[in-house]
Amino acid sequence: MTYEVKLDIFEGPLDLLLYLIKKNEVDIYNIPIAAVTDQYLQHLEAMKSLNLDMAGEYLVMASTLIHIKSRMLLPREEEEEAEEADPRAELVRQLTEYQAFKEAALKLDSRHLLGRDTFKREAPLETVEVDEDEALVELNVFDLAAAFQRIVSSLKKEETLEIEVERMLLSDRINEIMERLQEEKDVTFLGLVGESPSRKIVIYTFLAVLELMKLRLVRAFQASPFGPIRLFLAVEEG
Amino acid sequence: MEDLKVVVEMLLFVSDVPIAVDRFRDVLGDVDRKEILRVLSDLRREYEERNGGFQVAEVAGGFQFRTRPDLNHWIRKFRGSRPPSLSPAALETLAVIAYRQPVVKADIDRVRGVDVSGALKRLLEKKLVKMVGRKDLPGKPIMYGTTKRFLEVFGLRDLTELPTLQELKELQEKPGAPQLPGFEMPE
Amino acid sequence: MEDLKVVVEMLLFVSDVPIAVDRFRDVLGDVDRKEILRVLSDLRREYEERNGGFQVAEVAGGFQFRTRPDLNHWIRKFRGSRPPSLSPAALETLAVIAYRQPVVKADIDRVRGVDVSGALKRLLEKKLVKMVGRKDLPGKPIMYGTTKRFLEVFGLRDLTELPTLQELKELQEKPGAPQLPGFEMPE
Repeated sequence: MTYEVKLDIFEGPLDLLLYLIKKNEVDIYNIPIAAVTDQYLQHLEAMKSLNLDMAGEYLVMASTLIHIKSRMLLPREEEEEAEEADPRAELVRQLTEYQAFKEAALKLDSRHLLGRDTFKREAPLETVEVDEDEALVELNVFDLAAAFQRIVSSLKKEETLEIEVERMLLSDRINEIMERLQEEKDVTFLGLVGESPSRKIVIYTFLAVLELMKLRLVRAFQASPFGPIRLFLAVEEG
Repeated sequence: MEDLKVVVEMLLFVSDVPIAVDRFRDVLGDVDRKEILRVLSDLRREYEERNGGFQVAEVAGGFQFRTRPDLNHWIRKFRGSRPPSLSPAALETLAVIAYRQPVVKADIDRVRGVDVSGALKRLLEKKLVKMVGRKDLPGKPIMYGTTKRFLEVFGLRDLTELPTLQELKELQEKPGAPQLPGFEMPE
Repeated sequence: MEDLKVVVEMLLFVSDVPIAVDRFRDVLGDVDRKEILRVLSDLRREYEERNGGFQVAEVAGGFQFRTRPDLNHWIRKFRGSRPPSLSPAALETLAVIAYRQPVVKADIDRVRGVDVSGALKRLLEKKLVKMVGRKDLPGKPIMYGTTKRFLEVFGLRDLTELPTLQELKELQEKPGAPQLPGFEMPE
């Protein structure tokens, strides 16, 4: 037996099975599982020989079919038969459910679709001034997520990192300075930022010192212009 | 022509989305709902009788002017564009979402027997479906539903207008499985 | 209504620019200029007599449907009552605020690479974002976050329901179907 093999036109294993059932003109509630399984595997073989991308779902279905086929072959005890459902039952349920939605999809497609069969006016009238000149988009939470994804991916690695560093709030820097001062009594600004500091550290340290001075927690002294800035804990002297 | 009718017609003409009666009331102020519905129904009949290039349609919970579907090839020729269409995969995915909403992706995958990621993404991009919440399951999966735009594109007044899902023996037998249209969509 | 007139009316309806007679002829094929002009003049007279919400106007060397200018204030009122919609710039700004809140303006500026003052102002006006506090920095810059209205508009119960970037990524088309290597067809 040879079958005309249709290849990449199926929407999945269920679609392929429905096609085989229709083609063989068999009852969906009483599928001749052996024959259908053979044909199903032939289709897969053909897809494979043409090196077509085959989704894993097709293979899962293949093993399901083989499993059902083997169970159908097993002799069953009579009382067992009464309790045990037809091994095909679950597959039939899946197929009929899928078929219902496939038909619903066709019905949807047969309607007069806006933009295909019927049209509305798209353009705003020129006689009325439109105050918002930007293109407007409808609100949708996935648009929001996509917008954020777009922004994040357009940032350079370095910049993304900076945002994270930013989170290392100023308060952290302030706490560090306070700890240092409690240990060392006095410390120079240069001592705080360390050797070859980054611009960022310098700025944050400076801002932290300003904040601490404003809060009257530290006092700063500078002996001469451009000389080292010395910091003391204000409370210690009080 | 009476004033209210003129204004209603004008708004129908300039709007890019169907206009609900409540939206008319927001704009027109203290006008009775019935008055607005009467005017809309008058306009609808007038355009129907006139049998011109466009008519008043009731879609997505509102009213909208639309061209006659039987002469659409002229518009396509005028615009020089090919008709946009949805792939069978997208249509099937949309059908499952429309009838089963709110539904999580795993359930759509199961019904269609394939991974629907690509189709789902296209439907989200076309704004035919949207996230409607999260299911109270481990991992809190996203639940999807159809949009107003879906109703507009498919010319449906509301979800109850969806053609009945062909009732199959197996589906009916399984309790609670088929979710028939009539489901109220959370906006 | 005769066919030519229906098609001409339909094209006038869908076009966003005035249509010249020659353009009509391009689309309609072998139709006499005079025929087209006659139909246009008929339509013009009809709509004038009808005195409805819009009329056929001859502008910029072509023909176009236009609403009656004396009733423009209704259109402005209608547009003003538009349901919330955002420009792409505002949406991006909102995205940064939603996912990074609480966040100061300087950070949004840097992330988006532009000054977001305008977009931020519109979001505040639409009550989608609000001030949620001040950052512990010199100058105490304002921190922004999203509002209850934001959750309503986007149909979210709380902020944890926002789709994660991972979820978004999972919907992207899978590269190549999973082909199981070495799978042997069973006999």
